[in-house]
Amino acid sequence: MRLEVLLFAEARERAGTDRLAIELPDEPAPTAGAVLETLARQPELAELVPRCRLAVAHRLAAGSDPVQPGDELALIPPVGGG
Amino acid sequence: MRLEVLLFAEARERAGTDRLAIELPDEPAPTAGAVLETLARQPELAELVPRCRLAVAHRLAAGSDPVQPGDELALIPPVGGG
Amino acid sequence: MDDGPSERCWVHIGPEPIDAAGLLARVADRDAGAQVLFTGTVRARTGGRAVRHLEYEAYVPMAQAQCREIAEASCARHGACRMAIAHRTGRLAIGEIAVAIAVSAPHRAEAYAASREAIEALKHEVAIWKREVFTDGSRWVYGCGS
Amino acid sequence: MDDGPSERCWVHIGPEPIDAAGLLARVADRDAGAQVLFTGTVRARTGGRAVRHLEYEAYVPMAQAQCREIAEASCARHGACRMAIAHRTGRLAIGEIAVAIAVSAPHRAEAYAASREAIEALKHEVAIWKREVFTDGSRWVYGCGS
Repeated sequence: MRLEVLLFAEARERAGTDRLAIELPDEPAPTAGAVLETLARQPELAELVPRCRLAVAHRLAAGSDPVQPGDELALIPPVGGG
Repeated sequence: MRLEVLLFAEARERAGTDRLAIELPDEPAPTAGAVLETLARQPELAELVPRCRLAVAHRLAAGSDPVQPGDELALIPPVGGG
Repeated sequence: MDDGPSERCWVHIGPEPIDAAGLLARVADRDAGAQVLFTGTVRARTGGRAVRHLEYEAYVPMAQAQCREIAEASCARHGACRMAIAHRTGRLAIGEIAVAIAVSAPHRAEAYAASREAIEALKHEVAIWKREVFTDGSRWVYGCGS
Repeated sequence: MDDGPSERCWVHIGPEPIDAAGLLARVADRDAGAQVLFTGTVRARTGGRAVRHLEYEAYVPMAQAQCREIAEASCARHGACRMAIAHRTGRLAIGEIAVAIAVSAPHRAEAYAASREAIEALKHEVAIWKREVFTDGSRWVYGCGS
């Protein structure tokens, strides 16, 4: 299946875009962890992704959480507001 | 010697005035403690003075601190600002 | 009664309404990354009784000197940049600000610590008295409150 | 992006300058005797380097939801009355307010505790990123800061 992932801050800068389309196999049912593994195979994100988490529908996901087309996915680098 | 003591809050209300004139012997040299003892002999203040302190020149005084004519003296009931 | 210009601390005790935003502006500092403003306001109820209003009385020159010492000591002990303290006197209605303390510091831990220390010292030590006026009587409030 | 009306908590994440006094007004409550306002501002120097400006980027709908959760949880845990949180995005000059948290509570201990908990959670968890821009380069700042 095709999924779109929003990118922010350092991830956005490294990738040179604020959203990436990725392809995952339909089986086994894709998870947040599988999305992160796929993103980590992008050369420009390889170094950063291990320090990131995935947000699904505005919430940080566990690696085993399921994702599906239509979910708003975002790669969340280490935060630093305030 | 004649000394004047400023009164505030409950002390002012009980005494019905915001300053009291008191007389102390010149010898031994009068102290903050002696001022408080004298004030405690005023019937309307007798109950309150044991819970008060004396301020001399805007500072809380120890009982043995000397006082002299011209010092600004004030009877300080328990405080409760804020 | 107002302090003159000061490097670090500013104090005001008087009957004028307290301008909390103005107090915050007084502690602006290029080296500060954190500001904490505390305001104490008149609650509608205390100890289960409906408050009509509060009355504050101060021994102004003494309270002024005490607040200045508290501000200087709190800044010095916690490495804060600037502190401003205002306490109102006279009759205050529900919701009005009785006391405000603004402090700036390089980092937030220092700003919170200095703010907390200053309000505790103010409530325990400064020559200011408070009377709660209810619909059916009044009383002087002693102790630090909370 | 703004919250709608709410009983207890209000959150705003966006590029507009933060009105600290307005935030304080949002937490007014007849049952509150204590308000604490925290503001985080841009320091002129960090780690010994002169800062030209800061840039904040937010994942707005997520940051908004996270701040609302933080505000609700901090109020509930400490018995606070109301909380308002604002975080600015975009380019900020020295001295400008990046984040502000206002809270009201019956008593001061609860107001300080809720305020401190909220700012710690915000800095550690919320989907907001900060870049420090120096005269000779820039960097993303990770970790909670201080």
